Amino acid sequence: MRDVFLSNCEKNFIQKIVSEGHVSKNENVYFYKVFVIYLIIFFFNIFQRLDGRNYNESRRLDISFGSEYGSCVVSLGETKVLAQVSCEVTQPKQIRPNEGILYINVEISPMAAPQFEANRQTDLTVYLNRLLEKCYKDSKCIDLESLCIVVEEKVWSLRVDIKILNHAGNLIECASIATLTSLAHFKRPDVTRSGDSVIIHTIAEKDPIPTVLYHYPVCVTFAIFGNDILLSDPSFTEESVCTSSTEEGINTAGGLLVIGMNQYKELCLLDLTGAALYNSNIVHKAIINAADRSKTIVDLVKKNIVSDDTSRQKRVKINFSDIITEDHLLSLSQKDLSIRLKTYNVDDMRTKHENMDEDEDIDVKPEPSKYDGNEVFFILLLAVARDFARVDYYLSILQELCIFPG
Amino acid sequence: MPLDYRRFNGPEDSVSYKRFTKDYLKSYSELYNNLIDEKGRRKDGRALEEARSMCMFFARTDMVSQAKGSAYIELKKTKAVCSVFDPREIPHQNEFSQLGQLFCEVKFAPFSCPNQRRTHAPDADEKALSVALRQALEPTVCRHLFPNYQIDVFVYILENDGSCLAAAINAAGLALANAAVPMYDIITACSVAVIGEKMFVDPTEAEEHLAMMTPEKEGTNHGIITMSMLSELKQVSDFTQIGSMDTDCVTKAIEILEKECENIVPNIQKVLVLNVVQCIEQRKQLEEEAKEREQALNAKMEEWKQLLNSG
Amino acid sequence: MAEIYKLIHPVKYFNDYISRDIRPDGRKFHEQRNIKVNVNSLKTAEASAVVKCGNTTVVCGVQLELATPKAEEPELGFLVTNVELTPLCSSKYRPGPPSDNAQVQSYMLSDIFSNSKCIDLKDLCIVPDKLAWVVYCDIVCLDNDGSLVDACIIALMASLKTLSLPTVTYDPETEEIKVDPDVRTPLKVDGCPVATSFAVYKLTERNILLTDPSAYEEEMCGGLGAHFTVCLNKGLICGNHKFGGSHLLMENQEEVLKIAKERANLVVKVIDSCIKNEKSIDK
Amino acid sequence: MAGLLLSETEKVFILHGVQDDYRSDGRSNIDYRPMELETDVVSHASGSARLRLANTDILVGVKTEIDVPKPDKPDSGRIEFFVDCSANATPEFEGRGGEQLASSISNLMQRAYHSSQAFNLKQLCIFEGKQCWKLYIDILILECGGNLCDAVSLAVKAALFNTRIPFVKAALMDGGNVDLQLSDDPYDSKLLDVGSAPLLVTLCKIGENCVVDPSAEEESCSVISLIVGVTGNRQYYTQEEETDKKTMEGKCTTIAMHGPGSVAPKTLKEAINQGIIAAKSLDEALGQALLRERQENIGFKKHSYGFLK
Amino acid sequence: MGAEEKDLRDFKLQPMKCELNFLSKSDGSAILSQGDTVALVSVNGPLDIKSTSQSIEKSTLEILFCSKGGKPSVADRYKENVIRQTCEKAVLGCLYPRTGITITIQELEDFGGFLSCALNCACLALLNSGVSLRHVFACVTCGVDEKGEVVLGGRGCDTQISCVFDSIDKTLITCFSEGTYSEGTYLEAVARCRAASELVFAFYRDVVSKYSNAI
Repeated sequence: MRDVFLSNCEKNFIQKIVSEGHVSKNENVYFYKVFVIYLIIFFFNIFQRLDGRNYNESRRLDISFGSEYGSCVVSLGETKVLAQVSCEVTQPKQIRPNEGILYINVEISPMAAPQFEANRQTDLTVYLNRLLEKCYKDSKCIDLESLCIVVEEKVWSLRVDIKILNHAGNLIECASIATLTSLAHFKRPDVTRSGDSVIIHTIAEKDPIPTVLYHYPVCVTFAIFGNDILLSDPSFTEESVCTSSTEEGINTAGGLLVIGMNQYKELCLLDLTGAALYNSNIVHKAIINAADRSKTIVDLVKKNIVSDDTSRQKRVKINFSDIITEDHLLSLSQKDLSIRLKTYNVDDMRTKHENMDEDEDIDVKPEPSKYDGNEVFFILLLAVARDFARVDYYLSILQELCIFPG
Repeated sequence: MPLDYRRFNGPEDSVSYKRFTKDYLKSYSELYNNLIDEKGRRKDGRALEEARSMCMFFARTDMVSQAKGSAYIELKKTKAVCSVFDPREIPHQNEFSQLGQLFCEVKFAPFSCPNQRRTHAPDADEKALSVALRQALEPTVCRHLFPNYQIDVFVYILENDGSCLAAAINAAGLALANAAVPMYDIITACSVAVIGEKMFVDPTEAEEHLAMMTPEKEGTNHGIITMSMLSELKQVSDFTQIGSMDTDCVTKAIEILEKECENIVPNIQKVLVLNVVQCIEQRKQLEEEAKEREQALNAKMEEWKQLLNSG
Repeated sequence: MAEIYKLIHPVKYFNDYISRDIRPDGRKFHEQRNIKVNVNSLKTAEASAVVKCGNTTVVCGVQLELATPKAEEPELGFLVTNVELTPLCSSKYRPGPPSDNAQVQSYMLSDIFSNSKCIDLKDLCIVPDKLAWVVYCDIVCLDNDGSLVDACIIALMASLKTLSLPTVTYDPETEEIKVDPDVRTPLKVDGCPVATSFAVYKLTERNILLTDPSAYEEEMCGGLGAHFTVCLNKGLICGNHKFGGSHLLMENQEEVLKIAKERANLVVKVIDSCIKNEKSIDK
Repeated sequence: MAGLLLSETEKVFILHGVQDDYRSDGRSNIDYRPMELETDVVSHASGSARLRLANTDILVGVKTEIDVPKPDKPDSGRIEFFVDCSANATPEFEGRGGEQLASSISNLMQRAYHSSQAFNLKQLCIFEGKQCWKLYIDILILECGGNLCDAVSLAVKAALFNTRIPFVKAALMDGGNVDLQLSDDPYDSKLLDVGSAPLLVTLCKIGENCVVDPSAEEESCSVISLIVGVTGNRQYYTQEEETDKKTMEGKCTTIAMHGPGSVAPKTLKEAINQGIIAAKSLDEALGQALLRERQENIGFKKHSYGFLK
Repeated sequence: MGAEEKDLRDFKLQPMKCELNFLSKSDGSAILSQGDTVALVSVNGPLDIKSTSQSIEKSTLEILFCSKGGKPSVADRYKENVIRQTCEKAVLGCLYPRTGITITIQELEDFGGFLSCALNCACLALLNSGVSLRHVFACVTCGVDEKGEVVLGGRGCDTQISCVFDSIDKTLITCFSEGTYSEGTYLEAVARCRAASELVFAFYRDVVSKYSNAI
């Protein structure tokens, strides 16, 4: 299976919701065929993005640690990345005899998405690898000199393995958070030198040493729409829309913008494509946004590591099996959710719900969210949506619905 | 060198223990004296111009059951196996090629060389031998008979005690014949090592090693020549020389090799004839068995017929 | 005629034989092929063995090298086994790096070998943390006609049993190494693991076990690793492998173990008598 | 050569020309086409040369590095050849097309330089068993117009002639390590003795005769060619009149065959002789050109041309 | 069967935890923990693959095993082969000719018995993906302790025997072992694994019914 392509119709649609404040009646007709899409356009006034987020809103960030030091799974919405740091003693490079070595390796297996082939380097892999290298190696955030054991003979070589488990957009940000977290979390075995020989202590013998990080850089990604709209944390669809060009050439004003920044709001990396290349205003705007975002991310990462450390000291077993949750299993049906309304609260919902119950055919069911209790999900099953004949009826209900929120 | 993750690897810094033995480095003259005794005979008792083809030659076909044709050759200690497979379409080729192609690969077993362990990845030596083997075989195979197809010839050298290219060519010639690939002529090959005035026909590994070393006296000839011939057609299909020698020496070597290549032919012929005889015998036996079975069947049929007729 | 039949209807051809209680090569179900062993035929290797089980031919060559032991295990030497499936042994293999199949065979071999614990890696250490032997065992397949692992284990064990290590003197002051190849001590080998493969063929209502299957029989019974391999060392099982293929019933298993045991005894006898022969010739 | 189609009569014409030792472009059978050679074209390399023979364009750079000698040859240096057949030489090299040719050329060069009588590796030794020079010879094929082997060997010899190796003093320290002392003056360097370095001559068999330096048309008439590597003569490469007037006979350092055909033993012998004669004249011409070039260099009168400067 | 029932009471499998559809982009996925060992498996397919690896009779299984620490090794290929052969038997490949089914296994935590965990996880992921199966399979590992007693789960034992059984006849599909053991131990271990496989099948049923309730 090769790449998943978006239809022009889909592309245009997403363009429209993001870039225009409203959609005229005539254009509504253009999307009439795809009912769900039609709906969303109708609702454009109450949300800004397909999944109901604001321009500036990111998906939920979750970090969980494995049993070993330096292994973590980071999930940003549905995007999931596994990072593992390992270390070994090697000979240093000749030009830098007193520095350790940092090696970053990104792998995208068919697990991430079916279009990827096994054991094959794609452009995306190389691009991602290079970005992470720029962000963590070239920014000199790691004290490589502290990794030296014997000058010109023995140094620690750290290897960060990044495995993409699920590719649902914004890999760069997710992978960079994973890299940062695993590096910050990692502890290497202690070493003592006695004369010529070097003794490596196991973790049981001596407490391991954490890696020294001078600063915590994070890559933040923005999708650019219509020349001046910035979407933080773009989803897979948003990414593919803003980087592809449509036949009509509407989308020349799109592009991805990657900003690497540390918690002190210092810029470490800038990767521009598309509109960002010629529009300096948007870059400025993005940098301001990125500063806040990177601060929150780094704070979260630090907080997580600290709490992990304290629970480890209490000898609580930490293991990846903690990711598996029962309630997650029960809320599985939400995973295919395509539309989320933002400004709804449960009370509004209830009144409306009674309304809907009158008609059994309508399969709009509210359920408590696994993300946030106050928000409400709408599951619109496409099977019902295909029932074009009832379009007007749906519209009338939905119209009513949108009068309610303030 | 990146680590080969498809195999089990030993430690990176391992070295053969032979490097630490007393007689690892010997002087040139010492080595030379080791090769030849006072009577001018070589270590294994041969005269200088005597090849191993006469007494120390062993060859057989049908070595590998899974291959179309195969052969095994032993020149005293040098051992080579060769197998030939059915023609197959040339992979990754867009253009039509009028002539069939030969794909040759010569590989040394990791334990085939006395002093160092061979790496698994093909080294320059193996590549050069593969090219030379293809060069030697191309003129003898009727390549026009299988256009756009390729025949794979694989040679594996189990033990290298000199003249491995010659052994590889001889084995490949036998295997091709065994696989019933149409050929113009029997192909044979032989090599000679030149050290000064002396010519070691069909050299052993030690002789080859010395011939490749720099002689003490400036300007002496040294080197190795391998030549393969189509004996009936009197054509040289491959000629490789390395070292340093003057024209007279080369000319002389050519003459010796020409003779020697012809000497091997009867050996090869004998093996092939044996092969044919075996085939015929096998066929005969199979036919007889079939006949027996047919008779038995007929008898049974008769019985049934009688049974049917009777009731 | 028979060959064409085999080409066109490989399954039916096989079925015809099996349902008549005989195998295509004329063997009975539990009959194994002849085993021929020849040790020390290669002079360039420290120890070597050529093994033929029917048509399957493998050559094992052992080479010795010296290295510093791993920092984590300073008292252990190294023993590296690799199975090489050369392109010449079957048209299935192409030249180049080892295929997945070759890697699986290599792994199975080294797994069985390390499980049997017949060689103590401590014996291979000369000076702890400084110097140890590296024993490279390369097993080359010249002709693959089924039951490859069985033949490989025989070749490996036969060559290891003839292996002897030269004496090494190591000077801790100057770190100088001296090797005397004339004074040798034989390597201690404890026991002798022997593997026996069985192909399981599911004939309607009946599961048939074929001992020591040929390449064709293996293919018919499910391919790569689908046959059941039992490995015995001194009466103890040191590995059994079966991956997919036809189901194996409980009652078959006892039968399998019995045959494997008999064969293990036989193979050990073959190897020992072969080594004895070789030694008597040497003298 | 792809795209070159000759009719039978054209082939016969070429063949007759070769028979009469008068080829279609006016050369005799052992004549080369005109060549263009310049040395010291790459400032970063220790030695370099560029050679153009008809349409074949070759750039050779020599790099030196300090390395450990091979354990079985403790007193010699090392030399390695790398040939790069890039796709801009000819479209056929695209992808992995040039790889085989490249490895066969580098292999041929390695074999030709193997004998110490061709190139003495002992002059690269710094400290026996511990340190030696390693020469990396990078051969870049800029344009491929046939007869690559000959051109490569000429360019390599010229580049080696041009190579300067810094003087290094080596002293054994305790602990078995070698201390190297390099002079501060970058011009404090020595030249290599490359007089006897071999040249490769490709002899293309057309009809019963062999020709050197075949054109593309001639190449398509032949099924087999013979490559002979012949040692050079030191005399051609020094200005000093050697008192020892003994003319050194060219020796074969390597012989190989290329092409799908075969030859009779008699032709083989003749071809080898012919190759040695051709190599001798070629060697003499090369020596003169290189000496002249060096002379000009010393007097800063060198008129440099070519696209690389 | 009396003896076996007693065994069932005596032995407990390591606690198992599972989540289906863990990954949104894969056709089927499962994450499974057995004790402290955790595996993540994704199944994609049937989908279009290279023409060279297509088979006209059945769909081709492509197995990819990713260890946690990056570098591939020979042992990974072996594990891939075990999983491939076992799944090949279970998947009704003849329904999807000329296609490929990709199974990717990611190691998350290995505290022993990873291959057994990966096999069970692969089975759950196959169930989740909706690929037609002949039968489901369950892998159970037994350890042999110092006294020569057979222990289910067998964490920390040098000698381990793992068996895979199918859900229909409860016959042996795959088995592999570590260490040395006697014949009797082997037969006992196989019998115990077979009894314990019932528990695993029950667990499968539980997970799948919960999942289907959720939808």
